[in-house]
Amino acid sequence: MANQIAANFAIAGGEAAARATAEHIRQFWNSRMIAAMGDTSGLDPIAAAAFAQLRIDG
Amino acid sequence: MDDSARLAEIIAAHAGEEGALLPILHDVRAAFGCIARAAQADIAQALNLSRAEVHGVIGFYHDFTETPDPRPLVELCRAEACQARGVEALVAAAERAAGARVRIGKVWCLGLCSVGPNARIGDDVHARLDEARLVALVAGA
Amino acid sequence: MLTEPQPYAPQADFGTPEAVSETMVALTIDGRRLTVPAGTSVMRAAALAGGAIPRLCATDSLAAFGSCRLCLVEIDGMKGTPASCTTPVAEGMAVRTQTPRLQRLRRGVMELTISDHPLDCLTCSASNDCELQDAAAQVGLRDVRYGYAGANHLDAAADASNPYFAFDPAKCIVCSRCVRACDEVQGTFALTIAGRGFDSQVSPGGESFLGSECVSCGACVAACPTAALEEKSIAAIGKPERAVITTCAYCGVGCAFRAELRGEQLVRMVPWKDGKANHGHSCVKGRFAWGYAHHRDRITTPMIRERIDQPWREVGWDEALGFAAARLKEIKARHGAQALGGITSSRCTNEETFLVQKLVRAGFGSNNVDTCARVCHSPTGYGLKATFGTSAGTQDFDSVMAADVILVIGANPTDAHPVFASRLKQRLRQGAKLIVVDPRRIDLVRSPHVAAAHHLALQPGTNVAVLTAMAHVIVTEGLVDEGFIAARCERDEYQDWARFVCEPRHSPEALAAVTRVPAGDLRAAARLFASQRNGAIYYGLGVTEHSQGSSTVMAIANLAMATGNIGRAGVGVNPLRGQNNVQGACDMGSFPHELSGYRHISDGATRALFEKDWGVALDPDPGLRIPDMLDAARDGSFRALYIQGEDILQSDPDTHHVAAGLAAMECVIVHDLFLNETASYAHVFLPGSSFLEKTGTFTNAERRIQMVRRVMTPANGLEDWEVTQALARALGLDWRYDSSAAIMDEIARLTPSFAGVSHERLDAEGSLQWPVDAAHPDGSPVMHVDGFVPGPNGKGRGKFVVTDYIPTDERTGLRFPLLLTTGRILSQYNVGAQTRRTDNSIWHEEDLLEIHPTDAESRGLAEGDRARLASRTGETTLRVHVTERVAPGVVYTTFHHPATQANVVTTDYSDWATNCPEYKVTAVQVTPSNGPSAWQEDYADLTARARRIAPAA
Amino acid sequence: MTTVRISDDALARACGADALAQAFAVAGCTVERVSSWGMHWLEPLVEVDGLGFGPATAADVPGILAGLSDKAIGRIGEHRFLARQQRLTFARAGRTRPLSLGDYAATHGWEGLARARAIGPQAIIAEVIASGLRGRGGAGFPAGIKLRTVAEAQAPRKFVVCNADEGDSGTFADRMLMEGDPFALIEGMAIAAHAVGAEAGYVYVRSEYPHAVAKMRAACTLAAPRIAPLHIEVRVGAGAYVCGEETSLLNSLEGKRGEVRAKPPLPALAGLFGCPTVVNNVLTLAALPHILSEGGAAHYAGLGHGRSRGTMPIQLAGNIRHGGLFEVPFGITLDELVNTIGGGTASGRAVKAVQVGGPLGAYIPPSRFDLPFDYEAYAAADALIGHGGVVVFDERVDMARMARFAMEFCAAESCGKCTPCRIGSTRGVELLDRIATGAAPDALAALPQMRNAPRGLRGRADDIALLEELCETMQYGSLCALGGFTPFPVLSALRHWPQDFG
Repeated sequence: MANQIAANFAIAGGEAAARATAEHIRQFWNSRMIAAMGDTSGLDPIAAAAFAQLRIDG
Repeated sequence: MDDSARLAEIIAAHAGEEGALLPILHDVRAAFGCIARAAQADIAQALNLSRAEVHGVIGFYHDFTETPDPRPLVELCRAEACQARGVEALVAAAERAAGARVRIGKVWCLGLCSVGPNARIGDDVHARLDEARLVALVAGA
Repeated sequence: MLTEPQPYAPQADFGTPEAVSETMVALTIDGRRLTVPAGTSVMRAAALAGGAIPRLCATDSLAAFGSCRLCLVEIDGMKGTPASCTTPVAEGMAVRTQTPRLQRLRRGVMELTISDHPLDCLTCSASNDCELQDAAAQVGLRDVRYGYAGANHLDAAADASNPYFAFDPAKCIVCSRCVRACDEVQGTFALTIAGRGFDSQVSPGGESFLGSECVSCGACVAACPTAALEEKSIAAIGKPERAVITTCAYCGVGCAFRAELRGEQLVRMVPWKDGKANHGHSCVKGRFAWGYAHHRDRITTPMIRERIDQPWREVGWDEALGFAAARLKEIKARHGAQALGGITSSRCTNEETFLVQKLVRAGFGSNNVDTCARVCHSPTGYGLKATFGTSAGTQDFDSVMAADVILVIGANPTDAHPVFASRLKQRLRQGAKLIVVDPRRIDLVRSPHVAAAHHLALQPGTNVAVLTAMAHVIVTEGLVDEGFIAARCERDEYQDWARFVCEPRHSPEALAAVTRVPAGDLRAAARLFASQRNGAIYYGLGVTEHSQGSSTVMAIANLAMATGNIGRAGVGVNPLRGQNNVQGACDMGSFPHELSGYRHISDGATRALFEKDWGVALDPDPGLRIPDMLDAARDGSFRALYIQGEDILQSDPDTHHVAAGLAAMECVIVHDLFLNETASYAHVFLPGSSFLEKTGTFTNAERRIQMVRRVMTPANGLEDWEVTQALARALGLDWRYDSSAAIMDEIARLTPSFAGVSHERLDAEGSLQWPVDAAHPDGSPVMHVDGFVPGPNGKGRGKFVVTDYIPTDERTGLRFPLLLTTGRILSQYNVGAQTRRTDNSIWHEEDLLEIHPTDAESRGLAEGDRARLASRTGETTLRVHVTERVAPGVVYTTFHHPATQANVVTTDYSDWATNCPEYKVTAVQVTPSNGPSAWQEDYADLTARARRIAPAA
Repeated sequence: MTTVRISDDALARACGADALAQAFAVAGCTVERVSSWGMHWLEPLVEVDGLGFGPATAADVPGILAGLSDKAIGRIGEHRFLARQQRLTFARAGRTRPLSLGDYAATHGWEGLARARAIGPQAIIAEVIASGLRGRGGAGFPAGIKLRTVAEAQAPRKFVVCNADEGDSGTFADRMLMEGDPFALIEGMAIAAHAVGAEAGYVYVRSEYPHAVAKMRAACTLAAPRIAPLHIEVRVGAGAYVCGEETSLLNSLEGKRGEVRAKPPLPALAGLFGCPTVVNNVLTLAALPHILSEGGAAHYAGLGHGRSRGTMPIQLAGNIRHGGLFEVPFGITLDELVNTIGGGTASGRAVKAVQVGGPLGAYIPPSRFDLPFDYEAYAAADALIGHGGVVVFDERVDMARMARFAMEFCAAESCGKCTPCRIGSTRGVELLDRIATGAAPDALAALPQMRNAPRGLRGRADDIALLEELCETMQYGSLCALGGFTPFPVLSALRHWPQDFG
């Protein structure tokens, strides 16, 4: 799912795509689902960056 | 050529004509003697009409039928001008001569109103009929 | 609009349609001066002045025809006695409607009509409700001087083949109202006059009504002035004695109906001419398929059971609610609020939906509320909010009559939204152009008197690519409405978007390999759409139910903005909502992340408003969506679910996944009319009430809020909102709504776009289109007239969004070489719970698999053969219908019958933004089969066991 | 080698012209097939060097070639029947080969069109209005006004439709013109099309006229380059008299049931396929080339009587000695037409009645033979000119039967749309039968449940009164002239020959 979201924002390019993906997840995901993501290294790089950002933002 | 191919050819011949239903029905009747229900569905489909519309049009015009009648047809004019010239007196004899073999049709006016009684067989028209000539015409139909 | 049940009387009929003109014309009728719009008929003018010129062939839903010749009048300076229906008013005209000559002529005409009509009025089913009878009385007919031995049609055979209405030609007066209604109103052209002259007779094309092209919309029946075409229920029951105006509970068109009753017995549903969504038209479902409300399968007693392998036990309301509340409390105590959730229904009223989400948020304490509306139209909400700033379609239905080119994408209105489709077809017959984007050759592509200018038969799943290619043509060929964009849209975002669509990889030629749409056709369609004055876009689930559903909605919005087609009549972006209250369910805060009026749950100010009103603290964290709830159930963190009016087992994708999730829960409460498929996994069954048994509101696809009125007493004793309130009270919440009107007052108080809405106002005004607020006190038929809704950026400008085409992960391959897409058929509705329990089944007894002749042939399948339909997810069997409506490589089926369970086959792929399931694309294989699949047999067993009800002790 | 001219008009052929032509060919003559002079009692008429012989059969060939035949009528052009006429529309009758473009051009063909093109639409319309030409189909509406209405209508497409559905018994002028001078009609249509800005035209010919259909189709093909950009298509009816009514005809052309449309809208504004349409009869359109010729309009307007200007091709038919086509300025009396020109009845018996204007026209007794041929004069006498057909009946005719026939014809040809025509015509037949045979007891009316029905029989006087009321209902209540005018023959028969009604 996170990869799919990331793919749809990928066109915006790197940083912007990760920001948009993070924002989207923040808006629509339950925080426990975000927390449950655990290891994000297997994800698409944009999705992984988005999760990194979500963790920083808390 | 089978019937459906012939029908398709007739329909195709009128492609692009506006209001092509009557021309198609005329051609179908000429080819098959009638406009059968199966043909109606194909015509409706081709012209983007409903089957009901095609059915309604066929029922409106005396020239069109859904079932064929293979008997030869002698159409006798029964309108006023021919009545004035005595056509009604010939009808019984014509029907006797026709029997079950020939169909005696009724038509209102063939446009030969000064020389009646008149009759039509296909595209041939016959004027100044008396009983003998009409009976002969029926016998030869 | 009527609040209280009214004594039965026919709706006022002015004889000819309303004329719209700014020019007013003054005339005198029988010496009375009046002023009416130019183009008004003399008949209508007389009716407006309170007079009643006798008539039979005229009715104000149809163009004047002038055949019955009863409405003759005398006009100064005009020869003879013109028919008042076909004569338009003129300035200074002096009309006389009642003179000795007119009296004689009218009586003469009526005498002729009656000379070929049965005389057994008193035993006629239309007695005292018959326009012919009325007209005969008006003209003073006392005797038929021709006698009774003449030629007539009194022996003509009746046709009772249609399950709902009968045709008795002996009672037909050949006024052609039925034929014209079928042509002008419905647009099916299934009726004709057969023969001519005295032999003229109404005929469904020389076939039986059932075997004909008739779609049973009932327009002919409504139009008939006698008992020639009449509901069978009238013959069986008698003339109604009271009537209640209400709103249909089928599709998102939201037709207004008049329910006509004797006592508590519903006699018939008649479309209400003042209904602004339907203007007096109807379809086979709303008009006739209401029998399910009385079906023997209806459960009217609450039932409970400890475990789902036990038979049900019938109990009283208190025991059932107590049982449910105890379980919910216990689970909440043990696992926390996040273990509880609820599902609202797009079939229920706004008030009921609002209460269910309130129960979840305020009572359960979580935001785990979702709705069936998400599985169909959540991408609409997301996409239109992102681009236009608000989550709804932009137009009213009437707008289509001003459209010059209409793009229908992923929608099949003639089957799924038939009453709107009839209007659309009216506009097409007036000359508007049509572009259809659909993998199937739907009826709109070509049906009598309608033909699409372009049918782009795309590969399922490639909507975004097609729309991007259209945008490519429009931008690269300079067909963009620069003025509109400059005035109304964000410049930077437009430029980003324009650059993106201009890339050569988005040209029709480049994308043809993916879309399978010939580039030339696509270019022509794009040019056509951009070249007309008013371009309108209508779409349905074929847009949303994809993994790119939200992207497609945004691509549609981009296209509309780029061509300047927003903010006036005849244009816009118009989702055709599947169910009656999809729009309302979304508006009411049914999604886990937002409160009513599309306000995010994380927004503190909004939350505070609700917290103050409800007296509880709300969780700021978005809740779980249905698939997330099901996943969480399997991992043990989610345990209780209250489901109102929805059958997720049948309607949600990947049935196995749904079943496993439900089976893992400890408390499933199903609140429904029937023991539906989901109820097989339930512990509590709360009987529901049908739309005929409750009062509230529905909001249709054009944002129109309309009253649903209680027509009869609920069979179970309670309206659904009362059941939800009772459950809340059992849980200890102090809810005290005394009517659904009070719930609407709360909604209005808490929801800005509903600020001006109340039941009282709806009763007075008929309907309101939201937003109804200070800026739009009378509602909003067309949105974004002056500017877009101010978004978070506050500027109210349209936002172009770059929509990259990301193909679905669902791919065809060697094992599953075909693409399955799904949809709906006219006579059935969704999972069929309602329509299957009516005579509508006569048209569609089972779901069929449409397959192209070449695909069928290569598999050795012939028409009617049983086939196995298998995907990576599951398999089922069904019979095939071989047809060129589908392209090679594509198969299609409906999902109306549980025995087929098409969703056993669909995958759990979904829209990237909203999780809306990808029902429309599944890779499948089709092979010959002898009988039901193993799953179908198991499932039949399971449901038989799960539906056992213990005999009363 | 002798050249003989024999008509190939359908009437001549029905009377044996083909066999006669064959006989002349066998005798070594060159046979030219020309149009008919319209002297029908002489058909087949043979012309050899301007001398006429008729009615001729194969047996007469040697005599005619020897100049000794008792069928000789002298110089055709000087025949009494022709000498009294003023032929404008039928100026070429008998004189040209119908499909010869050369003959047409040599007889002033295309001159009207050329001038029309030169003077332009506005001037064309002005000249047609000035000519006083009125629609020859029966209604008599001013042709120029109709052209102007269509010309002024704003629409992307317009049409010219020729109503050639000549269904009235006793009329054949349209057929003769289409078979004898088809280019004249085409030229007339081209003038009308130029005046209004139409690029497509239709000729709707009844299916009872196969020869006219064939000639018109051939002529349209031949004339296509002459009339471009106008394209004319010939469409064939299918056995429906009512399609002679213009709105019914338009429905038929559109491929629909030939039901009558309510007016308004007028076809001039919303006609064929909803577009502005000129619908005119054959004779109206064929009159245009003469009117558009230099000085033609004034010449035309200078002829006639009252508001009926120009000439009328009158058709003498039925029981008449000298039947045929007789074109004269309006104003001629029936007495002159029937007795002087027509020579009385063919049977030699006394004339009892003539029906003018086809099946919907009134029966006129000899006592009213002073009536001048004029739209208004006929209307004032509860009669109509219609399409100019005059059908003569001798003393043997039973006028009650003719009244019944009028109703029967209406019943057979009613489109079925409006109630008075659809049911009224059938009731009319039944009522006239009841009048003829006397009322029989009505079993149903006698039932005790039928309290409002009169006890006992309805008398003849009651039935006559009911017939008159039915006629009023049909006349004022019907949607079109079929039901509306059927009362003319019925009531005229009742009024003038009451004794025939028992």
